Amino acid sequence: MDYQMVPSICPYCGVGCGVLLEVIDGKLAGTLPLKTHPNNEGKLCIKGWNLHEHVVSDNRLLFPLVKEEGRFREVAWDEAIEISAKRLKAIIEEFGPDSVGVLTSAKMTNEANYLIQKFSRAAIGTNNVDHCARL
Amino acid sequence: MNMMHEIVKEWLEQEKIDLFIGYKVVDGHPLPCFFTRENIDDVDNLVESKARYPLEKIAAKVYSTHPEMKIGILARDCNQRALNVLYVWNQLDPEKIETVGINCCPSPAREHADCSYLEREPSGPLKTLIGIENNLKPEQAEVYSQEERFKRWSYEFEKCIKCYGCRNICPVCFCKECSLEHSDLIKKGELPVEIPIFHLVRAVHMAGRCIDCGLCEDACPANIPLRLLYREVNQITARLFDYRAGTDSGQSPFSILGENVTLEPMSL
Amino acid sequence: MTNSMKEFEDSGCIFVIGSNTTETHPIIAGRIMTAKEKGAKLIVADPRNIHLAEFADIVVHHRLGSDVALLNGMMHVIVKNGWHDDKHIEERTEGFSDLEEVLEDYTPKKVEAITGVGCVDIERMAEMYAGNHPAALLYAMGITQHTTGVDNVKSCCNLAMLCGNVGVRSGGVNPLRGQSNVQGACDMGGLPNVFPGYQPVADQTANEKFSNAWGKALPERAGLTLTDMVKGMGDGRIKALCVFGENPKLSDPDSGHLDHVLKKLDFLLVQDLYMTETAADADVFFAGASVAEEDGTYTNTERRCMRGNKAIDPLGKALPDWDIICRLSSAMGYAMDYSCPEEIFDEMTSLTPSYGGMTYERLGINGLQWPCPGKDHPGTPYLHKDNFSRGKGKFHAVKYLDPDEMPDEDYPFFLTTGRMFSHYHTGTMTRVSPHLHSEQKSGYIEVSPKDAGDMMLNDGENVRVLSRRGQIEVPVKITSRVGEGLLFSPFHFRENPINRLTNPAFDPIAKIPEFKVCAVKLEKIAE
Amino acid sequence: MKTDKFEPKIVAFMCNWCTYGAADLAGVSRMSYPPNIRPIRVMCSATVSPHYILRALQSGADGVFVGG
Amino acid sequence: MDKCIACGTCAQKCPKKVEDEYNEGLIKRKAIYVPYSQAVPLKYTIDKDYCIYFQKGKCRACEKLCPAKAINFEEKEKELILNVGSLILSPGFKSFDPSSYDAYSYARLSNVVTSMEFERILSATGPFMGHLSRPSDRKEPQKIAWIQCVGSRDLNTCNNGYCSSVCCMYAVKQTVIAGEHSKTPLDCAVFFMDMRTHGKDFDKYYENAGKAGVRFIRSRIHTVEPLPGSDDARIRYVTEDGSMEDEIFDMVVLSTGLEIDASIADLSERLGVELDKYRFTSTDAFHPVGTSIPGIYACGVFTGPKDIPGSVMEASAAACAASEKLSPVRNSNTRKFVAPPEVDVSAQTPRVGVFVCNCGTNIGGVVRVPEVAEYAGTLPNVVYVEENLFTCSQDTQDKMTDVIEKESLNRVVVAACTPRTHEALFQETLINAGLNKYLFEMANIRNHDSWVHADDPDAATEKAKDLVRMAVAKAALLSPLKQTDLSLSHDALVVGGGISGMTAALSLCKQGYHVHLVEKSDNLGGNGRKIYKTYSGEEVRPFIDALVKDIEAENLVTLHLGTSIANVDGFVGNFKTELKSGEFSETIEHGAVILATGAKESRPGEYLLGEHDAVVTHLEMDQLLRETSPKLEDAQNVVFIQCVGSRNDENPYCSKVCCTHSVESALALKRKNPDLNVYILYRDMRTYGKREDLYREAREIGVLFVRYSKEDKPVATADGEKVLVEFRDPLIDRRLAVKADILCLATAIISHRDRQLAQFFKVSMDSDGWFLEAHQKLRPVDFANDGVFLCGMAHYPKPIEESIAQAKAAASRATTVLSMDHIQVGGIVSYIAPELCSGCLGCISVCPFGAIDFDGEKRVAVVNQALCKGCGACAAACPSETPVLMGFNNDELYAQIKNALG
Repeated sequence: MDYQMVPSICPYCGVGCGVLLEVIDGKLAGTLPLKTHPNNEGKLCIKGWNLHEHVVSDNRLLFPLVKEEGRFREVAWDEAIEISAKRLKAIIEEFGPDSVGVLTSAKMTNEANYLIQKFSRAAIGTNNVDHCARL
Repeated sequence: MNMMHEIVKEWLEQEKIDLFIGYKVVDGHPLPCFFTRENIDDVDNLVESKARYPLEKIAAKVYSTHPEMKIGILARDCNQRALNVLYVWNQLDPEKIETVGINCCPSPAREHADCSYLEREPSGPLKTLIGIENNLKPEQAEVYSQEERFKRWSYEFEKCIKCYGCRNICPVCFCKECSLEHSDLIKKGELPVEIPIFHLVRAVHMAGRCIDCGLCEDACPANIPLRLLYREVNQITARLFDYRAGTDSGQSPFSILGENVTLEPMSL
Repeated sequence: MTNSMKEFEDSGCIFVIGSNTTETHPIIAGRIMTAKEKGAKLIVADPRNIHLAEFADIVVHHRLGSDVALLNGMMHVIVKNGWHDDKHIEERTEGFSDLEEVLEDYTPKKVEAITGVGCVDIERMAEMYAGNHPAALLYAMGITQHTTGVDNVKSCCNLAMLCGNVGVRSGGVNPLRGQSNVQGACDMGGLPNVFPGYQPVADQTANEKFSNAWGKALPERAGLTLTDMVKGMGDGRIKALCVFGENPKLSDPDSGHLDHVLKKLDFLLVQDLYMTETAADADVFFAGASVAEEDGTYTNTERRCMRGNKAIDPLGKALPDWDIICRLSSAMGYAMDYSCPEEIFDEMTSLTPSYGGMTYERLGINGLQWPCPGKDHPGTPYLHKDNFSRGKGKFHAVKYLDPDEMPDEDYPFFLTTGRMFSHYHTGTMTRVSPHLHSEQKSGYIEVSPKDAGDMMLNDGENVRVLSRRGQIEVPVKITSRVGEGLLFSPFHFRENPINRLTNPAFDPIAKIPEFKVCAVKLEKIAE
Repeated sequence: MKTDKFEPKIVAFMCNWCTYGAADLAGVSRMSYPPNIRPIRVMCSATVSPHYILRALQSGADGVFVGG
Repeated sequence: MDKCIACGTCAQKCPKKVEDEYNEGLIKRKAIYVPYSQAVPLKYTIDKDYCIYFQKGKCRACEKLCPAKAINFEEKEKELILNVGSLILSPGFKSFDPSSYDAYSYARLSNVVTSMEFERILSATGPFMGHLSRPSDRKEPQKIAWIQCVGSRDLNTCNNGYCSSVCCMYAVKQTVIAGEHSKTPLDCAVFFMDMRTHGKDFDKYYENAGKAGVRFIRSRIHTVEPLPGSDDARIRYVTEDGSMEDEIFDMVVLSTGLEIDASIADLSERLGVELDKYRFTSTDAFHPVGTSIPGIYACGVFTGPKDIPGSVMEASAAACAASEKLSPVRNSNTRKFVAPPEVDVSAQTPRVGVFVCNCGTNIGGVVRVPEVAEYAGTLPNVVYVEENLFTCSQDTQDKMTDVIEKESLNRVVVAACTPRTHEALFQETLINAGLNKYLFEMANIRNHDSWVHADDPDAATEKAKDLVRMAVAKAALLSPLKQTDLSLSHDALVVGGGISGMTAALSLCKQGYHVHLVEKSDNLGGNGRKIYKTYSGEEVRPFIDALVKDIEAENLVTLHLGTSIANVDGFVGNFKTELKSGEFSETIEHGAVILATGAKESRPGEYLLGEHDAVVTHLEMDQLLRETSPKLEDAQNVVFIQCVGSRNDENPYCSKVCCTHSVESALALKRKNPDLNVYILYRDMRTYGKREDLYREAREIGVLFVRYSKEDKPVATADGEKVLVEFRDPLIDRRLAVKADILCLATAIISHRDRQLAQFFKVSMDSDGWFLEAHQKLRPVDFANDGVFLCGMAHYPKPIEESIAQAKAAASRATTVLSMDHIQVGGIVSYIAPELCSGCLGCISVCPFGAIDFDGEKRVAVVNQALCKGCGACAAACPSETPVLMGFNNDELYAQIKNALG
């Protein structure tokens, strides 16, 4: 029997409410408001209260896929990464780095965003990087 | 190491309990935490915590998957009342629970008032004018005329943003399916919630069940005086059935309506 | 946001324009109600009769896209009555006379004609906003998602500066960010023209700094915005697209067009949690991690950078987002070998002055509000306390322009879009969440009782909605939340993809599409 | 119903085994009572949960009668 | 008769008024009439004796106006010849007619009424619609007197020497109800000799009435005089202390006795059935429903005065007695119905057909039916609407079947009369059309609308539309409900090997069922073994010996002596009971169970019982009598004390048999030794029914009866070998003392209070420890829990003949279960989805039928559909409304509520 309350941030709107993720035996079991968090002071909206549900949803896709002849196939990470790198490199080689666009995410962490723009600018070599702040 | 730490350690060591639910401070925030025999030194970090969480609800969650487990729990008066209610409704086995009591309570359900949970800030002027003050006692709310009362409560209900937090945090709400979410009973997908049925349905469910811990009101983003509402329905239950939730332990209010019932009709 | 959320509770006046706060930012709405109960005045300007309007001292329903006119009208009244803050204008701003000149023209009468808001209301709004200091102005996408989005924002700023509400506690101009880390994504340089911390790619010093730090020469020309990328995909300039955690097929305007251009790509890479509409078109799909499965920081609407902690291991074979990018980048020949997010964070802060003073340890649970330039800096609850970042605050003389598309005989209804309280963005996260899904299971279009009556529509009946760009079928919700001639529909629902109809015309500067206004017609579906 | 004065709308939950039958009998006996009641047959008054009463009042009933 | 729709038009138009005998002539009815409003079948009939056409050959108004063309003047009396195997006589009683009783002024004063008339006055369907009024001026009475024993216990003015058994209790009831009906405090005075409230819970009722202010005056009234110049009556009476009182009452109720009509004696004579001197049947105590002719049985008041539960028990017992002989031909004359296959509507959208009935002019005369029908057509999901003159007529049923098929209807709404009478008919039509019968809903636009709002057609029409809308809304949500057949065990379990248990077991065997008879002790017979004789004089022991012999010889009985019940599982039709006998344990399966666990004689520590050899109980006295003990030979004084341990705070009930028992013993003693002095100290002599003859006889041969009160009980002190009994004689107001050689105590009969047995079979006990039957009046041998039945003293103290009757009744009720091919479960029952149940046990506490069990492993509640009666209490009690009452679920109810309000 293992039980943890992990403080984290609600992934929905821009308020950034403090939440406690309830983990029982390694499984995400619930969400509680972090009562002492300055942003929400122990309150949450309906989305925050249910945030664990989107994580444990049966709809989650939990492995990389590659499309072949119009159909997805489950593959290992190495293969997925390799195929993607090869395809991107070929396109960059043929059409130049500005033929690639990158959309980063307003739902991902700062760290991931930082890496994605770094990836675009340094690995691909393009400033074609944007996200859906406007949408 | 204080006495609380000693007791908990002793219980864990003597296998009187398998785990203890209390609080521990993480980055300046007190968080609910489990203390176990394997991490017995961690017990030194056990604190009472000013922030209150529904520990007994967590215990019930544990019980539902690990019914064999013996659970110790840090219990304020409110936790103790909640435990009693959960025993009544078969959500926890009193045989499996040991409590370390903390003597405190701001609820009229108990008299003494040295609780870390203090009275709320006094309400702002507008709330006094058109809403219901959170600190009002039921008798004080009764001075409003029926119409006035309805208007004031409607104002309070109007603010609801339908987070369901009052229910989610409630230590004595355990249903797998909640009437508040029956779309035929209460309209869905709209704000404000359907007034007043949303809050009255919840109030009906709190009758004979609410232990006046105040967690709902703490969690309410709209500052609705829910405690007062539930105190009102609880008073009716006490008057009609002589049943006080959380303090009358051992029997469900349904069992009171047992084989020999003489109900004197009384006006509400 | 220039200010912090908690400060609103002490505002003298809160002016909410273009934000359905109780539904999209409920916790902020709670603060607004607290402020109100403590004595603050509340003004709500929204084309719809939103829930928050029930608590407002003044509610106006201005015509869609007429924000500049409304704000100019208020300012006209303020200036005419001398309610503006002379001292503040004198000491802290420039360009007032240009503004004054433009405002001259926006008499209440004229504004009434444009916005449909009565002269008296305009005057009362002006008086209330100017007379209850400090006044906080809150807005959201209702202000920005217009072809005149930038103008709208400028007008908001004009109003705030005019009354000395910038650089003060409990005042300010406060855009409410719609997604958990929009602020962070912008701060981190997830934009085509800037590096992290809004350091322009075209700025040589900045470019050099990053080139050196990253060990590679970096392009100096600003890249394409998303809106331009769509164009690029259409004309063949963009051959490959990497989409990390977005679902543009549902979130972009005129999504029918996007549908079409995505198919033209040579390579589409999508990283997400679910098989989204966009992911379905992908060549490769990466299974990312959810908020509960990775460590990292998020920056909220009040610029507070906070730590999210990993609660569980990524489910299945999913990987943390940063790990996937490292692997991909390394495979592309640009090695990234971070061992943990903290290492990435430290590199980022070393290159980003406004985050410069932050470390994981300092952030703790409460986080820090940028600017936080030094290790001892406590963070910044509200901006522009003493100075604007550019020195003096600039008034922009902004004139009202019509939205790109106005109703006409063929398409007689205004349509606006937005969110509802239990769903979020394209619904990918909320519609798989049983409690949220059960609250609202399908899309809908709000129709006023009058219009519904005229068209003999019943509540819940499917109706066809058409614009110049496409058509969808969607159930009718008859409600007085919208007035005659106005329709509203949320965009969370793939079965009723309202963005098939919206207008891709965008703001020339911000490149933000005009989601909030387009012209449509309704057709009853024959049985 | 007549418009000139207040006519309450009353929802009546009637137990199939007693009240409903009694109301039938009132008909058989040609008793006369005001037409403001809308009866709903239930199998026992015990099944009339507070929710029914709240729902009736929320839907616009002026009064609720539970017979059983 | 088939055509009559009971619209009542004929009675409205009939010009001939006749005294309404149902209302005791207090009002008039017409010559065409229904005898009373709950009549089954509800059909009008012509009273030939008064009908103008039959008397004068002219009129026939009813025929002209009948909308259903149901009147047939040509109908002739028919003689039917039925071949039957058995005959049961239950001719009922008539209330004694006090007209000839000049002393009570019944014929002279209209405000002197019989109890039967007063019943009608109190009834909501009575002459004054339940308003308490007196006949002379319809004023509300303020002061009412009841006079008991009018036409009972009386050999002077009539020949009714027996006690009518029921009058004390009904008088008490009438005082209470009259009090409730009266707007002002009502002064009720009951003049009685002995208060005979000996039935189950009766004494409590009596005590409560006294506490509520009803005056009970022990006095025999001789005259009721008119008070000149008013409608009031004067009563003179002697109080217990001998003083003469004079009171004026607004109304006097004569508690008239029960008697058998002379015409019944004629019938009996023709059948050859012997009657006793009071015209009741005469048989012995061991055959309470038998008559002198084999194959002819009797029940109800015909066998002796009795109340409703007694009559109901006897009725079942008579049925049982008849079935014992006829069981070989059970089910030989029945027909089986084969239904067409049921259409699966689960995937279909609702297609509702609405049939709006005019019911002749019953509905159509008030409600504008065409308007309602048109309105129905506009409602959602309605695809077909039809207006009928009589929706219930057979041709409409045939047509409805066609329409359902042609229009592919999958839900049917009939707007007509009441589902309580017609739902089954229409459901049958649905079955014939291949639809599940639960896809049907009725709108009651007649009984609840046109008939009660006849003066406001507009409002009635609006209400009809609302009712139709509500029904359609519910109908659209209806889903087919399944009923499944469960096989069952045809064996029975009888618990208790006393007279009741053995009787019940043998009855079941005679009907072909295998019985497990479980007796705790090592031999059969129970209390009966200790009883000497029945009140009618039969010796009990030979009877028991014969019973035991029959049981032992019966192949169909498996006897389990020295056995107790260790556990019970299952439910009606499928019980699994674990029997334990010493170390040995076995589990038997049975379909029904009869609890006949009896009761016991108490031994309270009063009056030197157990301390002095001269003090004995009833059963000990029986032993002395049977053994003709020398103790009796030498005795000079024998004292009986009644109500020892009964009718007190501990046991507030009457033990019922003791008064008769003491009188019997006294008579036996007196007959043996006429010189013996026998004293019976009593509180009320409760020698009910024909037992009154014994009481009279005892008095005649010199048994001394002295009344004592609860507050002033006799005192017994040891006096050597004798016991000195001191008591007060109220008539002479003196304390007396008797040196008794034998003091016999009528000790209370008390319950075994077997809570575990009650829990095993999910039945309840009342506060006195008696098992609580399903309904005290109408279901005296059933329990709320199906398949479990009750008889004998486990129910309440009772004499042997009543125990035998109840045992046979229980056997009869048990055969209703055992004789089924299968039990049908399902339909309107509750269902609990396990995934939604939180296991809070709330539903289990509120279920009155014990139909919900807790699955400890899954921690959820489970409904046993075989036990569920569909009350829906669980659905309302559950905090998450997880139990769904099928056919009346929340969605359906909410839809009705919503549509009730437009």
